[in-house]
Amino acid sequence: MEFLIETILSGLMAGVMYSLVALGFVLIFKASGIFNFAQGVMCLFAALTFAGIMEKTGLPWPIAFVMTIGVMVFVAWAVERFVLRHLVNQEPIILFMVTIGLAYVLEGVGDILWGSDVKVLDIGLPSGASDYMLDNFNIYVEKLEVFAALIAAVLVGFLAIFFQKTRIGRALRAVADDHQAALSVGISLQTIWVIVWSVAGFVALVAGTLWGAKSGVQFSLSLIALKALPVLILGGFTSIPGAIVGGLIIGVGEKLAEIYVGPFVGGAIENWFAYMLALAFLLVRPQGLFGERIIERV
Amino acid sequence: MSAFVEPARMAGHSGMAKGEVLLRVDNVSLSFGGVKAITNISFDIVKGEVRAIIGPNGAGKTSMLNVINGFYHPQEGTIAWRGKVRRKMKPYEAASNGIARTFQNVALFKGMTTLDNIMTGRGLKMKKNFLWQCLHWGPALTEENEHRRKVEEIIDFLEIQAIRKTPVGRLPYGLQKRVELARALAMEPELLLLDEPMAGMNLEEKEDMSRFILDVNQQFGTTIALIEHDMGVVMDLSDRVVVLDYGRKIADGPPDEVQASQDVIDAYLGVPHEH
Amino acid sequence: MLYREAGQYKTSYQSDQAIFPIAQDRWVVWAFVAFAFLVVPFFVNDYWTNAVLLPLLIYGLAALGLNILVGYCGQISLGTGGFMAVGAYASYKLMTSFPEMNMIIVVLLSGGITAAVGSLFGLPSLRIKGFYLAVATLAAQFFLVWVFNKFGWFYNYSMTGQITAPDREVFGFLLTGPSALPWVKYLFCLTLLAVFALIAKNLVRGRLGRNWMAIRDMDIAAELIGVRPLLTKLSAFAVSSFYIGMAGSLLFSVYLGAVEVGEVFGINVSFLVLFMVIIGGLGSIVGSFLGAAFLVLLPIFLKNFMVDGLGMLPTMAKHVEILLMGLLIIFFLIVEPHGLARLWQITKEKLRMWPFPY
Amino acid sequence: MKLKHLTAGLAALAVAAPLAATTAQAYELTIPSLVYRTGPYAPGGIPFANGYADYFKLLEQRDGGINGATINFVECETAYNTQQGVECYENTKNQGESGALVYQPLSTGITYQLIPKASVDEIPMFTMGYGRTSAANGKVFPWIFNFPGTYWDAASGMVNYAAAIEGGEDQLKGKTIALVYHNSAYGKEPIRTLEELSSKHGFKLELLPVDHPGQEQKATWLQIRRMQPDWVLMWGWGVMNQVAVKEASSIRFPMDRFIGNWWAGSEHDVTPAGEGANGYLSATFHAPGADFPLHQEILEKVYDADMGAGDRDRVGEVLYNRGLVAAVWTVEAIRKAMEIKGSNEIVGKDVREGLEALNVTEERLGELGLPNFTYPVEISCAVHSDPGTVLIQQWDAAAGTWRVVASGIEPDRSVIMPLIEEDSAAYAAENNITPRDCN
Repeated sequence: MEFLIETILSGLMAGVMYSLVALGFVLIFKASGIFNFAQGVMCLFAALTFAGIMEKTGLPWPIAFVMTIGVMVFVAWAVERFVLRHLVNQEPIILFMVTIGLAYVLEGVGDILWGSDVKVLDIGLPSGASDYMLDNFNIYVEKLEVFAALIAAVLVGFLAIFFQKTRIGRALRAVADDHQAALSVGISLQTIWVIVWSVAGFVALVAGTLWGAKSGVQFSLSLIALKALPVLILGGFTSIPGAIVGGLIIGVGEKLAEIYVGPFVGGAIENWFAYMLALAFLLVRPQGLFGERIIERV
Repeated sequence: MSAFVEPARMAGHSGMAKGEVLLRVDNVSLSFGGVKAITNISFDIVKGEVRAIIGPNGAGKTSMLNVINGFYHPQEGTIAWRGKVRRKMKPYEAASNGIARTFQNVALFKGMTTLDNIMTGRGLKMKKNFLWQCLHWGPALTEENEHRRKVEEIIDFLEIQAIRKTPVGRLPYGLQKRVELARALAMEPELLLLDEPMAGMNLEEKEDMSRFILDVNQQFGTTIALIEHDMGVVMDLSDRVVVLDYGRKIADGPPDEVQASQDVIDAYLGVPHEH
Repeated sequence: MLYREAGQYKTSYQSDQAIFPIAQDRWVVWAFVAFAFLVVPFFVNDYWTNAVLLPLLIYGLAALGLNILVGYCGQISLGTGGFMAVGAYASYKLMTSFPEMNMIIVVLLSGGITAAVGSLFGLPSLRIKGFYLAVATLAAQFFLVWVFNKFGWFYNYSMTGQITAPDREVFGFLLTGPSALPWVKYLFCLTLLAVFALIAKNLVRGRLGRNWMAIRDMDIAAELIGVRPLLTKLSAFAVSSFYIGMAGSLLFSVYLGAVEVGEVFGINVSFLVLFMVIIGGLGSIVGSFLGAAFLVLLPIFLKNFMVDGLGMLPTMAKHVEILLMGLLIIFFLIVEPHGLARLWQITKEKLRMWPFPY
Repeated sequence: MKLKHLTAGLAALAVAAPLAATTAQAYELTIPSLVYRTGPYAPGGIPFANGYADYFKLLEQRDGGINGATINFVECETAYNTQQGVECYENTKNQGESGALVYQPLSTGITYQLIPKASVDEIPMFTMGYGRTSAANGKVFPWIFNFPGTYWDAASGMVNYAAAIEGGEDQLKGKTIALVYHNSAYGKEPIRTLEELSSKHGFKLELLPVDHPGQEQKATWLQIRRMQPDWVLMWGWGVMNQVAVKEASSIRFPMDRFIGNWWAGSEHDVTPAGEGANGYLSATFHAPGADFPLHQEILEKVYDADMGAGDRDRVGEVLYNRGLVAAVWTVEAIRKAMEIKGSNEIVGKDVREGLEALNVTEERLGELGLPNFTYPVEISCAVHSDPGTVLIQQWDAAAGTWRVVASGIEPDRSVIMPLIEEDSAAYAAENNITPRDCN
């Protein structure tokens, strides 16, 4: 029983870590309809820059963090200025392809600037098992992941306020609903894209930092995008709550599968199981758990 | 009219005589999540006629066409096609039974040329199997050419020779409508459903389209059911008219009779409903 | 002035529908084919075959297959790597179980087996669309790789799970294994590619191809004119997987000779082939080849240019290569979102006007 | 013959002859180095590549080459990708007068792909402690050398170390040993041996695969927490190592009961886990650190001249030393080949002879500046992997260094040799190879 609780808890925590990555995808898809394949590489790039600045300059981490945010805003600006602006109203698959090009560029720039070695990101994040839980309940909870869950909660709260209460946030929602309408109320699409990509860059920095604290910052960070994709389709491409709930479902589902089913089929099933789980959900709800319903008309 | 067209050959394949009931809708109701789109509607379409379905916006006309060709499945009521009652039918089954249609908002295959769009209409009539298609040779080539000839006849008939190889996405709206009609005609349908064939057209285009519709009806003997807003057009073209309002049938009969009906006048003038 | 279609009258529907309706195009293509078949085989060496031509031909075949699915039928798939693995393992099992079997049969059967698997994973496409489908096909990718890694039967219970292609002949010439001559491998792949490119062209200009495109452009309207969505989508999955399976089979048996499933048929291959299709041009046979050429040849070219030409360190050259690839992808998409094929077409149209553009 | 000639037109096709300058200078030895300094495994590839490169640079600087022949060191980036590896191989194999002398493919995938090719092209492969274990059978694989030890030696050595700590082989009975492995050909290598050893010693073997890349291993470590194994062995690579070490410390698994193989035991594998990694063990076959005369020489002659391949302070890292020792053995084989041939104008075929006759004694290691660095190696025609002896090193987090805690652990070759016979016989049968006759 304890073990089951432990498994579920670990699943939930892992799920939150996936959600953090998925959030970035959702933000950009919601505001511009772009399936941003580069999100994973953005996590890597942000974390690399963060770790790289600290390593090269020896600055304390809050300053490096702010500087990295600056870099991510610059990336967002450059993406809008040099790429998206020239591709307004293109088909989704073309925009998807462009983000793949972007992923290459960010990877190349990251490598050239900071090298391909593992960087240790030591900014005093909590890590290791929670003594309290382990001693009192014999349940293993990773402190880093509890911290990540808190961060995710704060982030989602922040995004909710941002979208609901601020003028820019409302404008973003308007864009998501209808580009033309948004233009007609006098909001510059360019500005909005820069903001959205900046926010997505910030989310990528947070996700990259947390994942990087776990494994060191290295190329493989970009591959966590593959963990976020099933979360994304399960939750729906356009829903922030979907990204969170989807993450939790995938996290718990894959851990239970790996631990309780895995041993009977030889293990290492969690990767494909996450996708199969998402696929099964899609067969019932083709637009994902919280995605907008697709209505077919003629 | 093209000299190639032999009306007898292009005519429907049912062998039904003119004047028999081709399609009968009985007490059909359709709702979406509690909202009724169509309530208890019955009418019939007779072989060889031009049947109009009219009514104000949101009266349920397009839904009615969607029910007829199987895109929507009514919760209540039945549809009898050539005397055979059916409840549920897939759209492609309707197509293979000889029901073709055009759409309110043009539903052409935008990435394909005019020619290819019309050729898709011939798909159901092409029988050569996959392996022959791989070879594109022998019987498959003969078949392809035969159907191409048919399509060229339709192209000539609708006078769209010049845009044969143009991707339809680049065509003006009026021509797109015409290509869509061509595609429906290529199916050699028994019943042709036209959803606002003249929407958004100028007067000249409307006249052309009206002429094509009448020609199709008279030359090929194709039964036509059409939805149209322009009352003038409807009165000129159609043999009988069904009037819908808020999903209910409020009149049914020859044009002049319907035009005189008080319910219809009220509906169009927007007199509030009594119930 | 040389490139004109004026004066070339079509006297039959057949010639009007020919693959290359313009005579100059036909000559160029025939010359190119003749060159590829009659001249190149005499000059290929190990480097050209193993490093350049084989990957080009094999990825060309895979891209062609995926283009049928994505470009013609509009169903995005990221399961290519997994399907190539099916082809590879099918041919390994066939080669080791039936040593006498002709390699042509092996490759075709591998394609057939992949087609069956592909259709199975195509089933969800009836309900799931767009990027949701794309991500869902990743389930196939991960699952298939896991299966081939896990079950010993697929790799004849070898201790490591690697598969190695034994020596097999085609018409008396050694085709697989380390001693196979470059020109045999090259001609075998070239012939398959040429034949199946022709078949693909025939399919897409016939009824099935029109049905695929109808589903791609507007699936509802297609259904209403009598196209059966499930059958049509599955046929696209099947044909596409057939091609991809053949490519996987060739990749394993002729090109690499030994593969490990997770490494060679991983998700990056799925993405790579999709890039080829999009960069080359969705819904274009030529585009598939242009895309494959772009993504196979350009990195090798850039690498050799930077390392040997500019004397850069290999590692720095690699980083710059990644960066340049990204920039070029973005650049080409901005210049022409419809791919290299459209760029090629525009060039030809300009050429047709030249020297009097108006 | 490279693609760039395409730009010069198809005429380049005819220019198949090497364009090397043929001035009557010293014979040039082409040493290809297939490296991966990019991609997901770059952190492991970089130090190895640096060590390999620095030794050849030292020879150039100090001796002007090897026995009077100059060195043409060709680095080629594979990104750990088989297809890029093929390009590198084909690109380098005919370079220069000598052609490529010996390959170190450094990736399991590329190794397997090249095993059949190398014998046809007559270029030996030195897959030092990786690749196909059964290639140790020189009768079936005359062109492949995988000394000083195979994965099966490592697995057996790790089990023997565990037995020693437990207080004898009989103490393993009833114990549980878990294997956490990269779910690939590489990771699956030791399973067969461990199964044999499990039935021999009576310990319980639990297998826990981790899929590439291995960033998320919660499920694996929860299972370990539940089954409480006495020992955990790991066959990991890339990010999997860092995450596993961190998870192990998080669930408070005793780190001195957790042994990684020799690709899961370098500095970057343990540093992200910080203090938690203290006590983590790993198998190896050479000493860590830069306290050897050779390292000092490299620092003086290469790094002081600003010609080092990497950072000065990373000379002496575990994987750097591995690259270094690979280069040392390679060069010794080349010298041997020259000795056998009586000339320095050798080609790949000769290097194979040299490898097969290789005998690097402790005395020789001392001369080379590596006293007590690794075990003496003596290769024979039949056995291409000797001695198989294993070292165990332990991570000291406070000092930030690896320390050797056990040495001279002999693998159980009575178990391993029959397995090698069996697997190589299967390979020979499948590929119609008649084993050579030798001892």
